[in-house]
Amino acid sequence: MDFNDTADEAAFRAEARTWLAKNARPRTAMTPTISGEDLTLDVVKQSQAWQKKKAEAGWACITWPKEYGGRSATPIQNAIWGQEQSKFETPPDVFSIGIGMCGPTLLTHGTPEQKTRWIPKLLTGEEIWCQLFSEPSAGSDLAGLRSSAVKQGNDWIVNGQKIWTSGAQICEWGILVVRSDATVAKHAGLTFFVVNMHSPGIEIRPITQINRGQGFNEVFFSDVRIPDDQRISAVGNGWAVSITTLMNERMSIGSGMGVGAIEDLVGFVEKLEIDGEPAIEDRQVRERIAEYVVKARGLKYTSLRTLSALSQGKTPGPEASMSKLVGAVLQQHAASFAMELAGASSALLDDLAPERAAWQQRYLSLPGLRIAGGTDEVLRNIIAERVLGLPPDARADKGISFKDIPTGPPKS
Amino acid sequence: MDFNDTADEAAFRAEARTWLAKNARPRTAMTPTISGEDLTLDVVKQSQAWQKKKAEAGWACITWPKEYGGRSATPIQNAIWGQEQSKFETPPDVFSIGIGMCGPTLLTHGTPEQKTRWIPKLLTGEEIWCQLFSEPSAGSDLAGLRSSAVKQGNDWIVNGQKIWTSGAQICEWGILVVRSDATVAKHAGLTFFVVNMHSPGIEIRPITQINRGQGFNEVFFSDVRIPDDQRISAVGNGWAVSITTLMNERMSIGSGMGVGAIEDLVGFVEKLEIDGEPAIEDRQVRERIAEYVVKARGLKYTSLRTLSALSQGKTPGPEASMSKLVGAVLQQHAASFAMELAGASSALLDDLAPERAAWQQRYLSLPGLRIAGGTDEVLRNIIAERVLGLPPDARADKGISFKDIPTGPPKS
Amino acid sequence: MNFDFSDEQKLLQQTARDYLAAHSPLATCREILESDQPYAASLWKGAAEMGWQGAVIPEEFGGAGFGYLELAMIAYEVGRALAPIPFGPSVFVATEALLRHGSAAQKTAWLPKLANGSAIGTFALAEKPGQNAAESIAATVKDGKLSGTKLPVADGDVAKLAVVAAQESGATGLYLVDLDGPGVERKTLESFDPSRSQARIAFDGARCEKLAGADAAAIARLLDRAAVLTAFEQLGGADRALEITRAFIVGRYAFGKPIAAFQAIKHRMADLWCEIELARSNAYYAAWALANEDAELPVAACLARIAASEAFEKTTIEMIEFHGGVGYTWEYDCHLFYRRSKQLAGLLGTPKYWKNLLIERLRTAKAA
Amino acid sequence: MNFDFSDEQKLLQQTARDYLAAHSPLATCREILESDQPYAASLWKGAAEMGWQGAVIPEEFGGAGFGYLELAMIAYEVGRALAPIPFGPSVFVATEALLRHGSAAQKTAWLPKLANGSAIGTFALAEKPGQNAAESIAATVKDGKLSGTKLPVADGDVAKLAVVAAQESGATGLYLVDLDGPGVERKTLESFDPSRSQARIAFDGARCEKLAGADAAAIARLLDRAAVLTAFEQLGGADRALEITRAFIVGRYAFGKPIAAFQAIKHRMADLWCEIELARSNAYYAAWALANEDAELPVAACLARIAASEAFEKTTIEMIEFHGGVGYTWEYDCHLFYRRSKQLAGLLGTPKYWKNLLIERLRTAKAA
Repeated sequence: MDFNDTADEAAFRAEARTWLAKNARPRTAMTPTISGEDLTLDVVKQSQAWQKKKAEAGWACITWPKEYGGRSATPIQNAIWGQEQSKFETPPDVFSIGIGMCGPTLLTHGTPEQKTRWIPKLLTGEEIWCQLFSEPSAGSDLAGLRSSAVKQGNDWIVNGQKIWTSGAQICEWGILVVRSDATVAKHAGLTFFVVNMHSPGIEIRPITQINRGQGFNEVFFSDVRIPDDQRISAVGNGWAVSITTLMNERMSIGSGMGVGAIEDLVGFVEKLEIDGEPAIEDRQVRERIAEYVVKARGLKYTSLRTLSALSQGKTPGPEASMSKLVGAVLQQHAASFAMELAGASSALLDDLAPERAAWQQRYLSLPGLRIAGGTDEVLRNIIAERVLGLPPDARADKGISFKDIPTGPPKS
Repeated sequence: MDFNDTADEAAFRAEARTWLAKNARPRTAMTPTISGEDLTLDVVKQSQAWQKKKAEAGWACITWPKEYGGRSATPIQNAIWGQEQSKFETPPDVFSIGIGMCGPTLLTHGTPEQKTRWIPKLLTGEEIWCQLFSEPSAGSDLAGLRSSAVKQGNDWIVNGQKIWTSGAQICEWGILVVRSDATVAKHAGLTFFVVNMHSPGIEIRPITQINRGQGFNEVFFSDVRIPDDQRISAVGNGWAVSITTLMNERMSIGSGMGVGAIEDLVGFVEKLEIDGEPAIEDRQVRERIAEYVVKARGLKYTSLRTLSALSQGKTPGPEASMSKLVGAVLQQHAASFAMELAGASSALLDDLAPERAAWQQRYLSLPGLRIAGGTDEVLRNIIAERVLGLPPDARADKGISFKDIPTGPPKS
Repeated sequence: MNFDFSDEQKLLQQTARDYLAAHSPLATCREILESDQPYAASLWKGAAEMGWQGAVIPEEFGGAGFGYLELAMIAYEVGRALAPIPFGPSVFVATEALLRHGSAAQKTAWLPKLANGSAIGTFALAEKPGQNAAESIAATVKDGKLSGTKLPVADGDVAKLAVVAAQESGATGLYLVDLDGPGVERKTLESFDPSRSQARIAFDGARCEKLAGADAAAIARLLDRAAVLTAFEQLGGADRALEITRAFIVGRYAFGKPIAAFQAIKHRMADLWCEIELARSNAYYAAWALANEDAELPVAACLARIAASEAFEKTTIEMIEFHGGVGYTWEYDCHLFYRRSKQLAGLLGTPKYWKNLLIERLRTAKAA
Repeated sequence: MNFDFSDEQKLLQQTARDYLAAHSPLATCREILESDQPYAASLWKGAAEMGWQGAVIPEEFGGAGFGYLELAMIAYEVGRALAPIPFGPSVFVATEALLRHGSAAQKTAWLPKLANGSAIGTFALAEKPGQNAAESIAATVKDGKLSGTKLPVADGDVAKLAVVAAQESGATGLYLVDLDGPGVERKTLESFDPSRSQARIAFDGARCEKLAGADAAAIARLLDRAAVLTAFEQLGGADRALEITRAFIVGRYAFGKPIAAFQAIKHRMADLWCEIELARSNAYYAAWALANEDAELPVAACLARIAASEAFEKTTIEMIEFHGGVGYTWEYDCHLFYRRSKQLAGLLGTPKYWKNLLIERLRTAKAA
């Protein structure tokens, strides 16, 4: 057990740090990026510029194969790069979906032609990608999606509605899973595509979140044409491809989450007085925060264990599911607790509130985090079934064709 | 809204108090009766004597009809009687099952002959009753029971095993539900009997609990004969009869539970020092106890609301289920917390531990309370389905005959 | 013994519910949330016509002369509707303060206006984060002039009358201030629940009148009474949130069945129901103690306040989670409840504050 | 970077597991629980032959000369097996105290006996309920004589050597006492977990030797080290309890399917798994800090201790609940875990104590 870099790791870290020092300013204050920020075009340009700079120097998507512009780096090297980059001021990341989910999915399931066609521009940031999976009636039950694709000559005609698509307005491409056959079992009738977001028939409407953010969109498809060469993997194999995306999604949402915000509580209560007494001397405050910190640190060290496993060539388990499951609830509780400590001021979303209402903002963003990329309930099922090997739920949608699955209360 | 007695209630209370004052000593110390006490014959005799005395004066089972020895009292009067009796030293009660469950079941489903035959001696305490419902393979899923009854002439021949029978050794009679037909759906094949516990073929083995108590028994039936006139309600109607018993059981286990023990915590931490400081000044201690008290008081006031409902002729809802669900977990947490406060002494079951290890004893008895008369999980289902009207679980045992229901992992 | 509201009281409650169903659907709350209006003025007027603001104000002062059980029922319905009106601070605190400590002149001057809604009252105690108790405040009164800054003051931007906690020659007291008078500077603040407004009020030698006998102990008693009534408002919100959630999960299908059929959701719904029922029982008990000026009121108020605050918050958190993605959208109403639960928990001292008070009071009760 | 145990360490662990599977099935724990024997003497001897008691004792003193990561693995397996031997107090505390503060003579006198198991060590700090820190103790040493009563002392009735916390001329220190010497009166007490024995020890001018440099700060450091190793023992117990529960709910059928198929149980099993994984990660981190004498040890020890204690207790509570009725019987093994989790949580200061310590140490770390 050793937390220190090996000679190779140390060399790699030095190389990364040197390049970063030359190309970015050291980070001053921790600026927590709240989920669902609005994307200004300016932000997008900065983000693309930074991505391009990294790509040219070989520091973009470093775990990806050299042939596509990566450097075939190890997971450890990737973690080291992440640690070093986090010490510098970098523009908000508009590539998390493309690089975190779309890229890995294409690399796993795409043909060589498809990889050569899309990966390089994805990696350089020239083209931004989004994900078109969830539907109003298919959230946790993604495989219950209803958007349809019908083959017409060499094209597919897609109709339906997608939802929760981040940054759809700024994207060139999206990964899309739709139903190509409603007469077979639900998981068997799906097919996976790459769709150009400028295709005729696509309409994008932003969704306003409860925290007033507009990070997500509804995307409507009316007779959208997708050439067959943009199909990923075989017809009817869409579910398998989607799973690859979802595993990567949970890993990126879950990874090393919330630890910072939790330990901020210590600083918060050091400054705060409750009815004239220092909050930090209040044992209920101390013990509650201690309980939060224990969980937050546990998550942090778990991600290090995962990294060790990766570096030993093991495939990542559902630790990422745990990280999101535990981390999101933990942060919501912590935000609620901080608000309670603030007393009447918790009713403010004003700069006059403690920490300029940062805890209130978190309390408004975290419910989304508990839902995005798999609700708490979905994640518990995953852990129970995949880790503990417990039996699946009794299913009402097994062994019948999709069109016969109940989708609402019986009409009476 | 009025907590004071009406004139009638006041008069009744006075009458009860007068009689109690003449026949019992005022209670000095609160002696919490821990579930699963061993029953010595001496205890039984005392209990029977007290019951007899009450019966002769018309103070036994006062809500039961006059014709069977009760006084057709109202629920409010019953509550007043309970409040007054609790102020006096009375012997441990060995009739809770008979009076709390068996009696009401007979009064609801028995024939006039059956009532005349059994109720009076049950009421006077001359005959003690027990309940024979659960089986090793049928706990939460009571209707999955396998003990069988086969008609032979005018008798039924019963074989099988029952478990969790309180006080079986000292009982004259037991209420018994068994399967009379395994070829129909599980709930349809049950029949309800009264069985004499001295019948040939009955063997009783005490069960030792984790707190070393022996309140429960296993009861084995080998070709036990039960005359048909001891059958309660129709053949195949056993489930409906059992439900009556179970509702009464939950009400008696749940009612007004744990409030005392919880508020004892205040006194406990007033005496205790933690590392030289008074525990009562520790805000974590205060707030934790406050949270417990809020729940305990909520339960207490809920039972009063139930009483009001009863007195207005409404049938009791699932409040009793809530009372047991919330109360048992609450007490387990409180016991665990008290042990933590005691520090290293929590590892003692010795008189040298605080409160002579009363909290440790509670921690060892409460898991049983969470299971007896319906596990937490069963109670949550009851509340979800009966109160909130949520849909039932997907059932794997519906619409098939009992013998075809899976009872274990597939043999491979 | 009868631990329930009377048929008359239930009838009054039904009338209130019908009125709010017609005049304050959730769309009304949302309208205030999304607009710059601080509160629903027409609803406020209507409520006054129903006699709600003046519920416990004697008829001689233009009130309805109801009792506290009736007011509790009204509070419950106001909570159920998430009514966007400055009800609690005006009715539960300001009005109460006048009724218990106002001189004949003060009552005559203010109660009729509070009753008919032409004046809104509020309560100003906290001056900075973490302040729940009146003891530690800094605002001072000298020669009938009040100075100090209160932050935040619920409805402070729309109120006409403020009941302000301040120190005068070392003693804590309550003072009436006409907020339209000189020496008062108000600033509207961004509210966590924009359907209820918040303000900062700076007093610079503002004219004020002392409320007789409103010392620290009296302030505590006043907060007890307000806490009981607020508990009913919170309880109403929790009940409504649970009902909406129940309806949603029964109609929402996943994996071929209603999501309400999944134990993961069923059992947590059952837990929420228990939580709310316990809060209801505690609130009823406290209402009885309030209506009867019973010695149990101080303890009962703590129980009601703590239980209702936590039941409401837990319900709103699960409400969003069980709704899934749509529950996180501005378009759905979940966040109206999510915001309101925090807004009400922040008034009158936090649950944490009341928990410590509860233990203090239980000790006193035991010692007595 | 490698945050995992080495293959050699895992091999050692497997050897320990195999040995305990053969010599300490749960029946062995039950045997001690039900008999008057204070511990499993033959198992204790066997463990010594495996080199466990002397794991970190240098070979010159008859130890195996392993490192702390190896000892952590052994502690984990001892916990998994609920081994009924006086392991922790002797190996994690008494032995550690000697290694860090013993003179050459003291080491020579005691370490070989502790290593070969011929002497059992223990640690005596608490004198009354609620005592976790050494600061508030009353036992005193004067002219090499110790007086005072320790209550309770884990394994105090079977130990030969006690490391006793006491005051000498106003300063807290640690002292070695031969419990078979004069002036020592021991009484076996009824134990909550009878597979581990408890005693009261009254010292009346008992001869004692000071451990050099074992001041209050040193005692805290000593407890940190013991807490990390105990966390592994607790983690082992939690893992085993979860495994047994998992096997049971998969085989137990109700309503026509395994009860493990009900979300009410599935999801709580998932929560337990998370709880245990977080405890494991905290324990691993603390083990690394311990093995490397890293400056993070004080914080890491708190994290490991708190997480492991709570994960173990929660798991044992659910273990009984998910077993249903049989889980509440003496005959089933659930209560062995239920008891042990409380026994281990009571040693070395409660989680509550460590939580306050954690915040104190985080503040210091931030300030530094």
